[in-house]
Amino acid sequence: MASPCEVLIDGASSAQTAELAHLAAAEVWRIEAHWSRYRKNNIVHRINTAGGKPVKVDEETARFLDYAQHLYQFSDGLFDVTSGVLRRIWTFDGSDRVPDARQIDAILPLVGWQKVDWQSPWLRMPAGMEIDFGGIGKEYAVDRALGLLRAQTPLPVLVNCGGDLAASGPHLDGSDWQVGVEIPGRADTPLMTLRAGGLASSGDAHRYLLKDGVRYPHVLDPRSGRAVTGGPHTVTVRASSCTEAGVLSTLALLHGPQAEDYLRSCGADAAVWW
Amino acid sequence: MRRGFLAAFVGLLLMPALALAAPPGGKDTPQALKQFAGKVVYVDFWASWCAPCAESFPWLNTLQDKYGSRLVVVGVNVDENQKDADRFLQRHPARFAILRDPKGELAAHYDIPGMPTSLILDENGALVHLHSGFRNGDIAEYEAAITRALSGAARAGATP
Amino acid sequence: MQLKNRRQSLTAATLTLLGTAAAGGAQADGRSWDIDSAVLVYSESGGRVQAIEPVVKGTLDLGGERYFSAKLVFDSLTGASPNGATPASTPQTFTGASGGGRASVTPAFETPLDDRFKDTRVQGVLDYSFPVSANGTLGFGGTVSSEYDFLSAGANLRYAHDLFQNNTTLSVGLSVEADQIDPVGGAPEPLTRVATGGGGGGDDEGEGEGENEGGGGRTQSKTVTDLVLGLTQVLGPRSLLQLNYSLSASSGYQNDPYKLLSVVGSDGEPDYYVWESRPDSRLKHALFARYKLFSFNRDVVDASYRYMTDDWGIASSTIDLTYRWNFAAHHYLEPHLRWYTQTAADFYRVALYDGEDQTVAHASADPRLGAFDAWTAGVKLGGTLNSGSDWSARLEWYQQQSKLTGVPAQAADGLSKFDLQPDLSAVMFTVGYRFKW
Amino acid sequence: MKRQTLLITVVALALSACSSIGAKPWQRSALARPDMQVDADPVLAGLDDHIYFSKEASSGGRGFGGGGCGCN
Repeated sequence: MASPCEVLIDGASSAQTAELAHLAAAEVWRIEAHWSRYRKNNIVHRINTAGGKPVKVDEETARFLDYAQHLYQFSDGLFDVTSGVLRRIWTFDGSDRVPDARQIDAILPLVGWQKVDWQSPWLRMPAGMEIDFGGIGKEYAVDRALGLLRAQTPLPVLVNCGGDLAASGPHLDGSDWQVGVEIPGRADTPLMTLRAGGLASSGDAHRYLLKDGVRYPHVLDPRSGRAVTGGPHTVTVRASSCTEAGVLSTLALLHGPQAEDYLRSCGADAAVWW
Repeated sequence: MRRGFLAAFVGLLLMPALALAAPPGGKDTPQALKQFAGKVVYVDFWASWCAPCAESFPWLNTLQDKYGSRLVVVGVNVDENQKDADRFLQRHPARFAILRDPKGELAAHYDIPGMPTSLILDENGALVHLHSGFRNGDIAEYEAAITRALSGAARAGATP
Repeated sequence: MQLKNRRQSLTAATLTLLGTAAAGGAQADGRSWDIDSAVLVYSESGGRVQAIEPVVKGTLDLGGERYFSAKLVFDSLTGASPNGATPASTPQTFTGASGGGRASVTPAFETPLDDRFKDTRVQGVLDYSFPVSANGTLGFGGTVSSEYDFLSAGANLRYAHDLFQNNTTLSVGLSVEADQIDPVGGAPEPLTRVATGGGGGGDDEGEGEGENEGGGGRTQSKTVTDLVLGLTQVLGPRSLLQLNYSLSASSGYQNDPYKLLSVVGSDGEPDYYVWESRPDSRLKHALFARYKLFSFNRDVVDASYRYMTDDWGIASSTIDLTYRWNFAAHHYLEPHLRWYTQTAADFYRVALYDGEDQTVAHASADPRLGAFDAWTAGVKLGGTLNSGSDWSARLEWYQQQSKLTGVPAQAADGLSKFDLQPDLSAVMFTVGYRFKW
Repeated sequence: MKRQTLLITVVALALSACSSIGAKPWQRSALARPDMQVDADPVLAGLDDHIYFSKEASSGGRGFGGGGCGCN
């Protein structure tokens, strides 16, 4: 959630925009504080340090875990909130230190949503496992922020956190929002239009490993513990919400070379850059 | 005297009739809708004081997701003052374009028979469908009309 | 899972996560009742009638313009109302029939009242209306009203048709009501002498013959049929006009079993009393016109005129004006002025002269059938709470000025020493509360 | 006979005139207001009708006139 967020309101005064931007920022920071794994005093920390004991979660986290459960089934295990521990063996610093099979086999027992006992609102996770909402936490925050602003003004609003964004409706004159998509290694930023709903991009833009000419992007298959290679650089999806767009773009990347077939099978409104 | 009185009475009744004869509305696309040329447009006339209009918004909001960019949904608001429209939109958010028509020029152009009234314009702005009122039970009919209009557009090779 | 609905399940799950799904489906068409309740407190000056009338009405929107409503009215009346007799120079004694057998003594020079008057009435109304076509609405309803000496049951049927894009509405309504009257002690024979028992006014040698203890006949009944033809015409975006013609035919027992008349000598003093007598049918025609205007883009002017005439010789005019000043977004002040005048029934008499009770066909001294003007002036304050429910409070004064008619010429001088028709004035206070349940 | 035809023509003219007097469907903002409805406050109207029915000789006009009470 490190990327900066911006709020655009069509036809609002700068004072009103500033006020609503502050409201949106507060919501994004609230969710950041609530679920960031870098903080010591939030629910994720309590879950990850429960050592196998059951933890009672709050209503919002419970809803998110229900969603995680649904995504795990929807993606046949590709989307797994317990895959965070893989970062212990994978550090995407542009170097060539790709973990070997022995390291992967050692960490795999700590990955797998099916190992978690989730009976809302009680979560019991085997010791050593960790959950991480970073996968779609940012897109969820964008949607929540937009929801708050939409309740405050009927004017068209767009909330953008580092390229993941959501809009309440088209401009006052009925035209779509124009969104520039950053593609690493390309000078131009291709334009995509967004009328209403969410837009999210996933890609190996910033973090990857390079070994023997093979590019290992920061896209890890939780079932194999390995990076998915041969996939597109960037996938951008439009959907009814930023969260849904984020899920589809992440899953598309996780399908590597078959990214486009996967998107078509989901009927996703997407653009793929190889 | 009685005859004079009767003539006056009849005259009194006819006089307002002449003053209000509605100007004939031409069938070409009004200026405000020209910006959507090339797309199939679902126009919904609504107002804050019209109860069935509020019931139609949740369904109107799903149209954009359901038909994507092939369909433009436009809510034409005929409230005289903007404050009423804004208050309505606070309670019933619209995820589609809103056009203001405070003097009812667009409404008069199509001489809409009731509130709400929905029109479908094909990609060159011709009126292909009109229905007035909104009942949740008739949603299937409304969507059938949209699909017909869209397939009409697809057949004519209009840009998706 | 077939691919297409896999995607829909994802979209649905996401909306549930974001809570928008809940918001979207919020307006499940759960049935909700609109409850309209009010309490009226009516109080006449001079210890006359007091009434407290709570009402609650529930309307259920069944969707598709179909509405079911149920109304319950309670009405508790206390106090006294004139029994029809004229004042006398000496105290008068009446064995009131309306609430127990105790005799009541009216002091000299005062209007005799039937002060054993106590009544509790309960009325239930059910109604259902639904569209029968794109512009036609049918409604029917039933009502039952019961008090200790009166039972009434009625049914009505209404049809309204909208024309010219709802600018014109024609309506027709028919209502039939059957009333059953069981006076305490039976219905007295009209124009027969009232048994006074003990020192009635003046010396009444004629005691005994033709006397009637009031032990009259069996239960009495009457039926009332109403027909209303209506036209509501929108005159413009801010105003409308309503025109109604109503015909009301009532046949059967019309008398008020507790009302009587004094039979006076030329000195104006009562010799004896007879029970009142009214025709056994009544046909009323009424024309009603009402104009409503939304003015200053904020307030509502409501003006109406009613003209009524009937075959009892009564003609009345009513003018009703309210101005609703919406001085704030959710508050209004509504001053109200009403002017009413009516002529007397042909058979209305303040009193009868000796022997006239044998010659007149009908006679009644009920002030309601006399000639009078009446004023109502008041103000209503109301508002809407942020919960959406509405409250209102209304305070009104009602004043009747009677015009003396029906005085027998032979006793006019004698009677002139009495106040034959005391004016009536009353205060009405109503509070209302409407909410969704 | 002439009088009837005259009356009928007047009524027909009146009704046809009605067809153009009025408000267009989109101009009904004021007419849709609760306080502009013909039966704006039925419970209060019912209470008034009852009081005036029991104190005066006329009734109804706005709707049915039946009193449904002895009202003596």
